[in-house]
Amino acid sequence: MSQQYQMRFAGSGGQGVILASVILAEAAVICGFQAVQSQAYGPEARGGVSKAETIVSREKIWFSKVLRPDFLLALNQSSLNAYAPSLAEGGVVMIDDSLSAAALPEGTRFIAVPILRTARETVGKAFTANIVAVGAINAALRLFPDEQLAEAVERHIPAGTEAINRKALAAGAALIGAETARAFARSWE
Amino acid sequence: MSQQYQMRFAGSGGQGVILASVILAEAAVICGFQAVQSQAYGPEARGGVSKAETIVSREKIWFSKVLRPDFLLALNQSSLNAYAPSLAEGGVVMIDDSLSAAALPEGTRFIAVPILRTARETVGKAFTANIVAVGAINAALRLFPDEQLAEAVERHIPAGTEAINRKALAAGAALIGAETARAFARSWE
Amino acid sequence: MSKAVLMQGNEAAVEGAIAAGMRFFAGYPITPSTEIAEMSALRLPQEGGKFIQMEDELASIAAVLGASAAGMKAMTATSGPGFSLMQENLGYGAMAEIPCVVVDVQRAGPSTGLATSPAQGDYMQARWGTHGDHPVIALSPSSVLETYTLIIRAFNLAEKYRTPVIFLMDEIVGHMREGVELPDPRTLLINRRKMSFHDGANKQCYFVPEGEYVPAMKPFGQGERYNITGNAHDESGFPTNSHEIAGRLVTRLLDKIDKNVDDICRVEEYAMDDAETAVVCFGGTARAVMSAVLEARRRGEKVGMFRPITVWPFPEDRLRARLGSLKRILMVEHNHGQMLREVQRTVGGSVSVDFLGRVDGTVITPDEILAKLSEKEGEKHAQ
Amino acid sequence: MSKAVLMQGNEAAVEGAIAAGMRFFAGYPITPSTEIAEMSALRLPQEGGKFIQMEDELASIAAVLGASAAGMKAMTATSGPGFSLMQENLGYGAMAEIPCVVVDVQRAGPSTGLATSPAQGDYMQARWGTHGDHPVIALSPSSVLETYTLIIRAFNLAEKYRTPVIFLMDEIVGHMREGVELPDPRTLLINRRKMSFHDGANKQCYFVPEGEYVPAMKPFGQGERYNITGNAHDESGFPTNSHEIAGRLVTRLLDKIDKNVDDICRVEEYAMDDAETAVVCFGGTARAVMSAVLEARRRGEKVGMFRPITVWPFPEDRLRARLGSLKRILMVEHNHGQMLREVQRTVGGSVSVDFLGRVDGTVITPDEILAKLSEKEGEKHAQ
Amino acid sequence: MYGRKKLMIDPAWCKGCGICAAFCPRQVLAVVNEKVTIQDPDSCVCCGLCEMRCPDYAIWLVNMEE
Amino acid sequence: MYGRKKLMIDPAWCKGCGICAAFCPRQVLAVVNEKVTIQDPDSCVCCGLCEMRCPDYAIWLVNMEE
Amino acid sequence: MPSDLVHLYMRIDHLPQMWCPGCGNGVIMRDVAVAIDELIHDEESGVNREDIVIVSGIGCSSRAAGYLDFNSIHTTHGRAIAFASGIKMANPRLHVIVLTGDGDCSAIGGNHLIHAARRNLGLTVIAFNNDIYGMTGGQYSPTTPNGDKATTAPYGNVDRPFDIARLASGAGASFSARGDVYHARETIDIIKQAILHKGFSLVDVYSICPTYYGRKNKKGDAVEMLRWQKENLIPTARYYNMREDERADKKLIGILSYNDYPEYTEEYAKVIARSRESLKKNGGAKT
Amino acid sequence: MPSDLVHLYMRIDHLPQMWCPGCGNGVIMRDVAVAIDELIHDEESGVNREDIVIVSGIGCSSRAAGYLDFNSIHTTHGRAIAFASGIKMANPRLHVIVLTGDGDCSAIGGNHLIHAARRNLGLTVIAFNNDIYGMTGGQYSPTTPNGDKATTAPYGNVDRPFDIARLASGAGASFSARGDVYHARETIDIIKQAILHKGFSLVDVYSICPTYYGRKNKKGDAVEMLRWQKENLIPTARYYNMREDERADKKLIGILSYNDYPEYTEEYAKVIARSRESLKKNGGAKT
Ligand SMILES: Cc1ncc(C[n+]2csc(CCOP(=O)(O)OP(=O)(O)O)c2C)c(N)n1
Ligand SMILES: Cc1ncc(C[n+]2csc(CCOP(=O)(O)OP(=O)(O)O)c2C)c(N)n1
Ligand code: SF4
Ligand code: SF4
Ligand code: SF4
Ligand code: SF4
Ligand code: SF4
Ligand code: SF4
Ligand SMILES: [Mg+2]
Ligand SMILES: [Mg+2]
Repeated sequence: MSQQYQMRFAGSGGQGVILASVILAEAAVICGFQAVQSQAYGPEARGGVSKAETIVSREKIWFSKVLRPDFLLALNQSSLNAYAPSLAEGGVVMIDDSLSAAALPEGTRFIAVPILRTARETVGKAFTANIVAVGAINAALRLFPDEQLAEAVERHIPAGTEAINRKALAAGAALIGAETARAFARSWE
Repeated sequence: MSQQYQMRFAGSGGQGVILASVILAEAAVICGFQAVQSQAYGPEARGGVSKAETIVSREKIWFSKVLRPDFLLALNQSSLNAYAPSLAEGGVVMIDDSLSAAALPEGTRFIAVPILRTARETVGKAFTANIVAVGAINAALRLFPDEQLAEAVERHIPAGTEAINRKALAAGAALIGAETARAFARSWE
Repeated sequence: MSKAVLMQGNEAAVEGAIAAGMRFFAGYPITPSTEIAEMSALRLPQEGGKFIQMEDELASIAAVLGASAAGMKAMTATSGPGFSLMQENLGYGAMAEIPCVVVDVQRAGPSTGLATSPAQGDYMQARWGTHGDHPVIALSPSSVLETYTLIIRAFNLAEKYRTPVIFLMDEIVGHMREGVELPDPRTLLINRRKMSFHDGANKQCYFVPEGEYVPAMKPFGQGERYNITGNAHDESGFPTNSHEIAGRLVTRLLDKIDKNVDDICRVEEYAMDDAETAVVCFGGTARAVMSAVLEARRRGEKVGMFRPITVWPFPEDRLRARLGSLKRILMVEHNHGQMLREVQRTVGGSVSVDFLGRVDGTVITPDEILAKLSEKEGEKHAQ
Repeated sequence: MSKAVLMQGNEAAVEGAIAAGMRFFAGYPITPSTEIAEMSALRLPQEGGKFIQMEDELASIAAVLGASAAGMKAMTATSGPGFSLMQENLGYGAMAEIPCVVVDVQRAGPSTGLATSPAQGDYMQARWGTHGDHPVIALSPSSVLETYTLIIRAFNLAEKYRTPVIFLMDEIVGHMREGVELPDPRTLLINRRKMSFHDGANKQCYFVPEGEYVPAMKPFGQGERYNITGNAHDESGFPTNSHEIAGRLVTRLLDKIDKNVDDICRVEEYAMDDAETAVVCFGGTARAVMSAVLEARRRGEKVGMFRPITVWPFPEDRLRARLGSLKRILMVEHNHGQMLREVQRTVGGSVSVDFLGRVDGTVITPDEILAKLSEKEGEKHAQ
Repeated sequence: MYGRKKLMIDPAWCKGCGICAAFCPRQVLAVVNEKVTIQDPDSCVCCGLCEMRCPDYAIWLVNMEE
Repeated sequence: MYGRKKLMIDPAWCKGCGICAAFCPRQVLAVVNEKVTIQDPDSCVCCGLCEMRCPDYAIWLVNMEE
Repeated sequence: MPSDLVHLYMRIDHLPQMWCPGCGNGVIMRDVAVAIDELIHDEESGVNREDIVIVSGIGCSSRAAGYLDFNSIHTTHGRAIAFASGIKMANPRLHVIVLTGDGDCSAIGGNHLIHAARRNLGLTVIAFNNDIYGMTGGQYSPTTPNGDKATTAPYGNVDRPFDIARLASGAGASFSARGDVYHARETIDIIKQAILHKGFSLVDVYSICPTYYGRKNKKGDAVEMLRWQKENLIPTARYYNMREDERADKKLIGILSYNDYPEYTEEYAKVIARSRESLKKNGGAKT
Repeated sequence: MPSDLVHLYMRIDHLPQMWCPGCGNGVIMRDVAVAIDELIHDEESGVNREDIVIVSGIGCSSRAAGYLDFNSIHTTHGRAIAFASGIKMANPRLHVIVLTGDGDCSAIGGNHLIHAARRNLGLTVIAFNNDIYGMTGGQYSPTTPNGDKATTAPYGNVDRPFDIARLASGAGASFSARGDVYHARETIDIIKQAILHKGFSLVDVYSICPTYYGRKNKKGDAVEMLRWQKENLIPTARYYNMREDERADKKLIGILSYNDYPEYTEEYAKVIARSRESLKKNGGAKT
């Protein structure tokens, strides 16, 4: 199982973390990786914490749930607190910079970026936060080429929202400096 | 099983043979016998042949269906034809005298009496044919004392119809001559 | 004159239920159970009880559960097609722990099949008809008198274990009349659910003390306010998404039956002590089986009858206890081999299991059973 | 770029069904199956097909059977509570021999339970949910790609055997997305029911030639006039009260599955040839099992996986064929022990059978399976 | 017979309900021994009402033209 | 505060839907950072409309008499 | 050697039917056959024998599906309209005629009735309304009058009855009518119009069950029950010539309400067209 | 530290509810609590807290049963009215209030609604009518307007919607009314009258689901949706002062129909009396 890269995405109900998880899985598939994506639903309806998971691998993926994520995206405090402890050794966390990182175990590698604010202010639409996050994640971890990632985004957004989502993706990528990218980039072998 | 007396009652849907069967079973119970009564229903509704069975015994009765009746009452031709062949050796058949006894195996002991006509004409109500039959059966076979039989009838008829049913019972009994009664009477030991 | 009266199985179900305290019946007619509704309509108001004919079976079981929550002992009766329609709410009753009795007078299926003919094809459905893992108690009578006494037990178990109890009759018993002498009502043991919630300081309505399995239940309108739900719920009765709480709940529901099988299971064993062959059967089939067993004994054959009265949970332990002396089991039932599977699973190949079944709506006769008993080698019925 | 696309299990069910020729979907939303209805609403009209959201699940299965009688390949999808409501008409479909596919995406029960959590608690219900003895075929996929290909097989079996086929998914597979490369549609084998009735002179619509089990079926409106009913019926399709005819009919319905198990049953066996321990599982549970089996093999343990793809009829013969070499079986399923009973019945005590199950709505992990595998003695799970 | 039509009866199908007789405008029919009988064929005006209301299709008119 | 009543808020319960603010006859309220806030307490006439329409019972009046 | 009509449209091997002497079902079933026959012979109607599908549920009345020699399906209790919905959707060309009982369509099947009416799906529902559950032996039904007796109402029925025709129009039926056994000719004409109506049509046909409803409620035999219908159920023409006070206890036999909302399968055809349009626009992509 | 009302009548440990921001359910649930509170404080009403039973089905709206601190039962989808029927029959003293969704009471539960209405059983049914299936994520319901979008109507809904209040009166409801979220005070008063009504009462309360119905159909946020209600739903007094043409697109908020048929459990009490009478006459015999 060492060849797998396990990612978890968490936030509140409306933040679209499931879509973020799906897009990264789609990008993986487009690039010829194996990928499995799944999510935990809250109560049958509304509210509460939303959790999604993507596993990427060169080999067939059997068990589809993430137990100890190599990467965690947390968009609200309660999901950060809930999932930080399960992080794998050496795992990476990305959080919105409005959150407190106090819950993270000592020495955890984490990136705090203004995802929500960027969506609201730079992109101009709060609902694009998940795409901003996707852009930031890919820039930081260097998972997939930009073209394939853009294709993955296109496959999963409603017709007519292409422009704004491209903008969000770019804005997300722009949040990550070259330094950070070098530090967190993941190699596939 | 030799101690059991197995009776079958057959006729068309509206002729009330089930009630006849029930009344004789009730009379048996009143007299302290064991009795089991059951019936085959036709299609979920209406029409067709109606069949009921009563088993009387001094001992516990297990299997509740009659396979080879010791006694058969047939009120219409198709039921006579259908059930005559299953009669036990030495069994007795009572038929309405409007029916043809041709279907009966050679040597079958049978009694033909004007049950339907008696109900229509003597009692004045066609629907009392089953009670007429009960009266005739008991007179011929001498199964139960008159008082207990009358009690059994009372337990199963709608309030307000006591008089006409008493009349029917008596009219049925009157159809059986002393000769016949002697010939067919059944002893319980 | 004897004190006995002639009574139909369906009628005995009603009289027994009334003796057990049943005061609410909601139903929808269906052959061969209809007399139970009809007798209830006649008898219940005489006892101050209520009868309502609902628009369908979905509504009937729902009304029964509602009436039980409001404190009445409640019952419905149906046959296969209606029993299928009741399945969703049977699961609700199990999850929400609402006592009630559901009578299924089985008839020949599948679908509308042969509506007036006897069968026992709903045995497995009684256990597995609703979705999800759930507890089940099912009882099956084989005579009119037993219908009367056993349905009282059905109510007692329902109240004691706070769960729907399935009373699995068949057309043979339901439509049969027998002379019965009913027991003196004063001699009857009648249970009532435990009504008080609070064990000392604990105010939770679904609180269950250590070592017990069943919470108390006070009817609506008597001053307790609590919530009932078919969702997974915590001890206060409120829906939960906690897997831990949900797991504990479902486990307790299953345990309350599993850990009490000795209390719940009843078996009639006839001439089993020295039997080499056991004829296993349930419900109305026992009539033919007893005739055959008596005849076989008369012929000197070592045959006995093993009849689960509690048909779910299947009394495995009781059957296993007989395995030492048995050489052969003959399962006789009016279906394609349903209880047979439980027998096979229980005996696990240790004795040969033969099968005599029927799916054509006719009744198996003693002679057929005797013939099967005298077949040379117990040849395993291929499933 | 790869030709693969990311697809959800529920979506694959719709795409597979459409590839199989499904052109009618009637349903009622319920978590976790709802995406199947939603995707059908979107995709069917594009293919010239029809989607209708009915007033409930009773109506949904009825409309599906009606559409099938009128010649369309038809499907519905639901989860536990809705599956319970469909039971009566599932039996009708079996009795009237109307092909269709019913998807049950299982969730945690009983009752509304934990609506969004995975479980496999409807396994037994898929077999026994409706009243009376009846035939059942049920298939269960364990991946997104298999969902696509297996639902095509479900339609093929439905058409070939003229019977409803239950497609028993679970939330794990239904809500999981995987990269899949769908097969070229031209390579797919698609069955269609036999349409012509007449074998020589015989004009009866339910006529079945000697040695066969399935009558032909021409859709309504194509010039044949015949009757369909859920009552016992003769070869002309007319209701009958003849026990002989009814018995022959029900026996044929059961036989058409029983005598064709080899054609119907599919099993995935992984590393079973030299296995001493078989982990038995079905559906989404296989994901954890395969992870565990691979790990166990890496550790040098002789462990294999035995996965019924056809879950009903249970592939007894295939399992029995493995008994020679096996020392132990571990049944892993997301319920209280349902397929376990089939395994126990099949192996009959010849090997020890352990059990790992779950009723709290969480997913069994590979580590738990590995831990169970390394437990000393296979201690029989008390049922 | 009236005009070119003729009244037919199939006693095997007749259940003796009496509807035809009760609503025949000409009192043509009667039920005897639970079966319909034509009492007065000459009065029949071939109105077809008996055929229209017989629940068992046991009485009907046939066209004698062909 | 107006008369003897006082406006109360529980931000923990407020979901920021803005209904109270939109239909307040005196523009007393506003949603800031997804939570209701009292912008202009002095204008409040204690009509109770906000309380009546808040879906989450996060805003209400208390009687200051007792 | 039954009449030509019966010979042509019924499965005569199975006649006479299982129904009791004097049961109204036989008359209504014949009305249906005559209506279809007349439509088939009327070229303008476009009705074709092979396109007729008879759907029924469970009950005495529902046995009609077996006797009528068309495409026929005898379904489960209460579900006839839901089955019919699937048939009509699958093949809108078909004339789908549901023969059902008062219990079948308004007790257990009430939900399907109101929803098909709401959707205005082009079915023709003919309720054989005998105010009782005949098949199971005389329990009260949703149309049994208040106070009447039935085996499950030994002290008199406390339910209030449905007016099925009114229920259907309350739910949105675009054609709602009433017929009966006595006025066979009028009922045949109503059924013809119902079949020709494009949207959902309901005909509530007052039947008679002398065996259970009649006997329990001292309504006399079949003849007496039909006499009651003759006097109390009034065909349209005559009804509208009556004074208010004369109408008081009487009921109208005829069409009660009618409109021409678009039919469901025709609306769905537009969905298909729209979906293909959007498919084209999106360059063949699936969403 | 919520308001007294909330403190008194709700299970505050479980608040705020699971509902989305701006969901209409919270307002309607409060309306119910206020109505009950006012009745409890009105001595003449005879309403007693312990006699209130809240029954719900399954859906977002049906979660209200859990939040309200009375005898409460959250049943299965569509069956709330049938459960409630059993409760009311078992103990007619109870005020049985059914809180249900448009799907719960008019799709899967439509049959129970029309039958309880027909029987005139003394229940109060309050439909939280948001024109959508909220709980399962936005599929169309029987009240979704024709042409609107939903996840299962991606090309626009071809169904025609029910008017639930009209459906109920078509089935015989003796009290049928309409409320909404915006007109909370009026709706509270209507609910009070519904509870006091002896027979069956239905209040169809127009709710809002900004998350699914609103978003799919570009109706704006909760505030905009309430603005629409303010302008288009008109309370009785004002409605009857409007000219016909002004009323055209508007809908009345108030009581739509009303009568005083006898209530079912009261009628059943007479059955009990009659049965005992006949028992006495027959000298204690059972039949
Ligand atoms: C699910 C189910 N419930 C009950 C029955 C029993 N049943 C058969 S027909 C019927 C009622 C028939 O009444 P109706 O529809 O009015 O038809 P009728 O016999 O009066 O023509 C009932 C309750 C059944 N077959 N299936
Ligand atoms: C038998 C059954 N079918 C389907 C469902 C899934 N389900 C839960 S709620 C619901 C619809 C809810 O709609 P509505 O009643 O309008 O309530 P809302 O959520 O809109 O308040 C559905 C279809 C279920 N729980 N049970
Ligand atoms: S055709 Fe007319 S006149 Fe002749 S018998 Fe029939 S009803 Fe009488
Ligand atoms: S109406 Fe028909 S069945 Fe009735 S008596 Fe006349 S011919 Fe016979
Ligand atoms: S009480 Fe009235 S005035 Fe004051 S804030 Fe609320 S709505 Fe505005
Ligand atoms: S109405 Fe309530 S929840 Fe909405 S913003 Fe105002 S206080 Fe907050
Ligand atoms: S029981 Fe009634 S409805 Fe049924 S066949 Fe007889 S008369 Fe007709
Ligand atoms: S989904 Fe709609 S109905 Fe459900 S809580 Fe959210 S807004 Fe309310
Ligand atoms: Mg009827
Ligand atoms: Mg809704």
